Amino acid sequence: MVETFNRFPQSPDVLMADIKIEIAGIRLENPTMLASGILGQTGQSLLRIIHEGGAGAVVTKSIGLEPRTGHGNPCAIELKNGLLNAMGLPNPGIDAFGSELKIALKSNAPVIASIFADTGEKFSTLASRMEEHGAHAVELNLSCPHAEKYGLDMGSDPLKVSDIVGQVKDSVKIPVFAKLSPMVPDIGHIALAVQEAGGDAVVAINTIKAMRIEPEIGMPVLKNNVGGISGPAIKPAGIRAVYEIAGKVDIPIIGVGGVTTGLDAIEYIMAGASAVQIGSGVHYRGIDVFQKVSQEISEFMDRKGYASLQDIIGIARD
Amino acid sequence: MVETFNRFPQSPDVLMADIKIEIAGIRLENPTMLASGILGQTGQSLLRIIHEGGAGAVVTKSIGLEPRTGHGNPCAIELKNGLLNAMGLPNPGIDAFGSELKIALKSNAPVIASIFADTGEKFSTLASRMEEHGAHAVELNLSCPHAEKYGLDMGSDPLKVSDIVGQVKDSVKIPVFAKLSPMVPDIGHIALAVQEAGGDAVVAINTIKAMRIEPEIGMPVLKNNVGGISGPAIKPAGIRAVYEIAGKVDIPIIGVGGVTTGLDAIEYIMAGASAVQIGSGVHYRGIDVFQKVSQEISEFMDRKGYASLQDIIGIARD
Amino acid sequence: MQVVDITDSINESDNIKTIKFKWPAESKPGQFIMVWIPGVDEIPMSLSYSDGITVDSVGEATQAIHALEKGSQIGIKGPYGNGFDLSGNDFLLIGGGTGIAALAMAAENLSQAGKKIRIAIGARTASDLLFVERMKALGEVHIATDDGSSGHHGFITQVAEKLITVKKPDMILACGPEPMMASAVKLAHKIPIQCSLERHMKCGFGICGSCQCGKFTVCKDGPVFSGEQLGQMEDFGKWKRDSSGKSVWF
Amino acid sequence: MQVVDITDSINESDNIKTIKFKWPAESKPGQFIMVWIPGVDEIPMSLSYSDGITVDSVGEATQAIHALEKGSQIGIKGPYGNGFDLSGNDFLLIGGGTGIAALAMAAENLSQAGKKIRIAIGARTASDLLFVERMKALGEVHIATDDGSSGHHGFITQVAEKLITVKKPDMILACGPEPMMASAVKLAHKIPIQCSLERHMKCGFGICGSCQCGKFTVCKDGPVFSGEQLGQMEDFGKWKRDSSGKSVWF
Ligand SMILES: Cc1cc2nc3c(=O)[nH]c(=O)nc-3n(C[C@H](O)[C@H](O)[C@H](O)COP(=O)(O)OP(=O)(O)OC[C@H]3O[C@@H](n4cnc5c(N)ncnc54)[C@H](O)[C@@H]3O)c2cc1C
Ligand SMILES: Cc1cc2nc3c(=O)[nH]c(=O)nc-3n(C[C@H](O)[C@H](O)[C@H](O)COP(=O)(O)OP(=O)(O)OC[C@H]3O[C@@H](n4cnc5c(N)ncnc54)[C@H](O)[C@@H]3O)c2cc1C
Ligand SMILES: Cc1cc2nc3c(=O)[nH]c(=O)nc-3n(C[C@H](O)[C@H](O)[C@H](O)COP(=O)(O)O)c2cc1C
Ligand SMILES: Cc1cc2nc3c(=O)[nH]c(=O)nc-3n(C[C@H](O)[C@H](O)[C@H](O)COP(=O)(O)O)c2cc1C
Ligand code: FES
Ligand code: FES
Repeated sequence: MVETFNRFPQSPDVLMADIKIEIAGIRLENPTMLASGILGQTGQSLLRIIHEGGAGAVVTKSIGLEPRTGHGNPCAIELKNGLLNAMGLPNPGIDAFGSELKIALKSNAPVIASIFADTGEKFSTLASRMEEHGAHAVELNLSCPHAEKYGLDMGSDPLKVSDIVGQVKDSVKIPVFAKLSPMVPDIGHIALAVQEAGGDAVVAINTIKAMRIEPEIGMPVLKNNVGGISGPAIKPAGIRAVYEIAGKVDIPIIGVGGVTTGLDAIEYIMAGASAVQIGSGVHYRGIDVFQKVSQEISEFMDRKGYASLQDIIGIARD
Repeated sequence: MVETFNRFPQSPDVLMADIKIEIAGIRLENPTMLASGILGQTGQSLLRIIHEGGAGAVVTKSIGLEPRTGHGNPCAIELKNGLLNAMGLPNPGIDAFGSELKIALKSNAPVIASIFADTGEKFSTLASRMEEHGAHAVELNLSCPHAEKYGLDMGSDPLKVSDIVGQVKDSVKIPVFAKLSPMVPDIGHIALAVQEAGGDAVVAINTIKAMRIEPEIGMPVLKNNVGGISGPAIKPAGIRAVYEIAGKVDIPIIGVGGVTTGLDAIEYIMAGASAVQIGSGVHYRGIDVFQKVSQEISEFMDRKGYASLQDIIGIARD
Repeated sequence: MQVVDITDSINESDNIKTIKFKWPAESKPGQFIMVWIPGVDEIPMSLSYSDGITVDSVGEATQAIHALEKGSQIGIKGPYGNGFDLSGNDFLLIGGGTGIAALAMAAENLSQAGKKIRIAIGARTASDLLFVERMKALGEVHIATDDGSSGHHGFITQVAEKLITVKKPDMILACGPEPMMASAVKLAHKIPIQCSLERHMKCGFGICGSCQCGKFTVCKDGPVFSGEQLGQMEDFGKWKRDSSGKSVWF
Repeated sequence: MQVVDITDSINESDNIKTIKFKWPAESKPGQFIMVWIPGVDEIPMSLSYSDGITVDSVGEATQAIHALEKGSQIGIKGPYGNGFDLSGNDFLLIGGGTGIAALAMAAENLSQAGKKIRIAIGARTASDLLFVERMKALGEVHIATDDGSSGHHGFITQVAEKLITVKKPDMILACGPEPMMASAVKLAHKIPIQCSLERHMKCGFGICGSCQCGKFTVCKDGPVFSGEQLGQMEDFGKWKRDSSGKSVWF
């Protein structure tokens, strides 16, 4: 007979769940982080997400070597089940960004610097600059689906991934995270390349390549035609990605994609994530989505009798 | 100055749009087809989808050489924005399916036989058998995301794709369609392999790999853990896939993924599809979804003054 | 899919248990649910109560349901299916085996509406007879067992035939083994009849085609079909399909 | 995104047109929309009417809007932003250039509510003055032009200063060039003031961060900010960000 129904300890004496978590040596007060590209372009906005939003950590907008205006408007629209964007990696460039990072670092929460480039060498330069600026970790954007030469173009090839991660690891002492795209037949394989090259954590997923055509007009709505979809529509793909990655690597996984509630976060954590990032959720629930999600995680754990996040990480894999 | 706002002829004398379409020599009364795997397992159900549902054509459930029970239950659940399934290619096998096909062929609408296998040789055998049974075309399932060895495992490699399509083309005279997965970094590239191997049409997309974990239970819901998501959640990814494929190939494209309304179909057609397939839409709007969608396509075309489908195929690409 | 807590597990007979759960959903008599027993299986079960199912232990999943205790959790999809059409005034209900589970709520609704009901309950043996007391509170109950240990010795359809001769009902509802229902349809002749069918179910909501019977899906078009619809199904009473879709004779 | 038909295009001056469209959405005075001109661009525009915008032609997108004809189609996202808080009784409205467009509906609402309003309208030259007749129907209108071709010769803030001296309003609403609004905030001193800001907008609904001003997003937290909030923004009146996010001095 089967006896898997009640996996929960249900011990009523645990009163308040511990939702602190450490990832690659970085300590978070709660397992929610701001995802890259959402309001993370200025120091003030990053600070606000921490102080008013309640994020356990923040990831900056992806920063490149040079200033970049990104794709033209329309570059972001609401769809029924998610957001469609083709920002095109607009950013002020690494030189101008130093002062923003300095402002963000006034908080106590970890600040993770997202960077993008088209070669391992440039990634290394950016990472070193971010380390100098004081970032607690770097997140390599290997997964933007709508900026040619960058992102997915490299992130879908395990050799390029391990080359880039390896070079960055050689250049900095701070932890190196790699953010992956689900638009590959086997994401576990790519995650393994990250781990083997010394990467400290895997972040998954970035947006899924998508598009909206307006029938009334007969044209794509996004100026760049093709963009990426985020939000509730991609959560099932994100959960799957984290679950598959967790079957392949031992380094921590950070789950992203469609988290708007504590139960969404729990689903990622049960799939194997140590923490989650929230992007579109800021739109759906306001900038205090981090606080709300943390609260809901605690409530769930208390109700189920879980003492700490460690008790549920990857539980759905057993 | 720009003058792209009114791309529509708006001629009030066109009274009824012509929504007939021919794909690789196969004539459809309307551009809606039943997608593979939805109610397409028996001859009676295929007939009903044509007669009561109003489909322009039907695609059978994917059939293999041997009977297969598929994955255990739960194998299909409803999510907020789509359906999640891991049927696992259950089918009675090519021998038993001949009699079902014979029943389906009693209608006037084209019947397209979907087949799956793990080698080009087996695909060819299946295709020949389907041709003998009287199928009007075969659709190669190169894209199932949750049945090991089959589908995506082959469909993500352009060399394997062109090998399989080439072998099947050598074995049958009926048109050969290839159904692709969006879980690749560049679907246009795979579509090109289909065209170069002589494929007659590309069908896109199959479901996107996805998963649902039930937080209350701490387990994946699907017996197979991982499945594929269909329905509204994947429409933006499907539109994008068709748009990108249309930029690479000249053979007809059949759009699939999240079509539930005439405007969804129009969006696919404007992206470059000559017809659409509907699967989950049967759940959302009933088996007469084909009739409803056809009607809505006609109404849209009449309102906008379009005389024929040819006038809108790929218009969003111009 | 909704996860619910088991509130009660009641022995109906050696092999049959009723399981109750906290489930506030609305349902119609004759509808069913898909029951997920985590880690085991998901199977179709008629609602024998608005918040309960009555389960014959015949294999792994039903055994697992029997092993559920108060506080255990299961997943529920549904309610699914059409349910019975309860228009009419004088009803004959024919339930074979656990088939009476699918009819029980219909009987309660009819009785509450003040309609005349006669209920024919059949089982292999006396101890397997289900819901006899529950039905007696609602109408006239007639019994048959294969071994004669209670009521008529023989088929429940023989009892039903007599009841029809005594007085023609204006609607017959039947649920049980398919051959039993096939004979019920025959003896109903011109009296309107509705039968609740069972077929192998995978999705439960009308997309996979695994439960196909004739041109219909049992899970969505059914599980309740009129005599007329049953007449259109070449497979009714003859064969069903296994989980690969191959036909298997009854 | 909603596609709407243009119903009217009205010349307000050489360089300014009001465009009306069939758009039944509800909005509050001070809110804006993102206007998609297919094939061209998508830009933020204050609602000068519940179904209209008033557009100064300054570049490609605004020129394209001017070229729209009755029956043309545009896409609309929104209404977005917070809009004005219209509590108070004695209002002074200060509009510079097309800034008066953002204030016009507020003036109408206030007038309908029977509140006292004085409206100061400024422009470079007389022919650029916007909505003078529309505003005169609602309250006391005062005018300034940079070239003295109409009203006060000089800045509209000088007119506002005098009006405040004559009688203190209990709420000031301002919209126009940011340096103008910065002086308005200064001269308001302790009188409550709300200013409607403009920043480079990409998404329009608070996710991309392109319109950041201090810790606020102009598109979602604004575009209307209180004097207190403006005081917290180190960039207000000093610099804005270009479309890469780099700071640019006014
Ligand atoms: C609409 C409907 C309502 C039902 N209502 C009841 C009820 O009220 N009480 C009750 O005891 N039983 C009911 N059943 C039958 C019940 O679903 C099966 O007895 C159960 O699935 C057996 O599962 P198992 O794992 O215990 O047995 P297994 O050893 O897996 O199978 C035993 C037999 O059960 C049947 N079965 C197995 N899986 C399925 C499936 N997914 N769908 C349909 N049949 C299956 C097959 O005939 C199989 O041969 C109903 C079936 C249907 C279709
Ligand atoms: C909340 C808000 C409300 C506005 N309301 C009005 C109004 O009612 N009437 C009116 O005429 N103008 C209004 N504007 C300004 C208007 O958006 C710009 O004039 C317009 O975008 C210029 O586009 P263009 O292509 O014609 O000119 P361009 O040549 O592209 O640019 C000219 C200048 O316009 C500004 N601009 C360009 N693109 C944007 C953008 N995406 N977001 C913000 N500013 C941009 C920049 O300052 C730029 O230097 C408003 C702006 C904002 C932010
Ligand atoms: C407007 C927008 C901008 C984004 N920019 C970036 C970026 O610069 N770098 C990056 O790695 N991901 C970027 N993303 C992807 C998000 O970080 C995240 O992976 C994705 O949105 C899925 O999470 P969500 O569903 O919580 O939004 C962006 C997403 C959005 C919606
Ligand atoms: C229950 C189910 C079973 C499916 N079975 C198959 C299959 O056997 N072969 C196949 O090529 N696609 C199969 N698909 C994929 C569909 O044909 C289609 O590509 C996908 O569902 C997207 O379309 P939709 O959003 O209209 O459902 C199946 C989909 C569902 C939901
Ligand atoms: S069980 Fe899937 S269609 Fe009935
Ligand atoms: S324009 Fe994107 S946040 Fe304001």
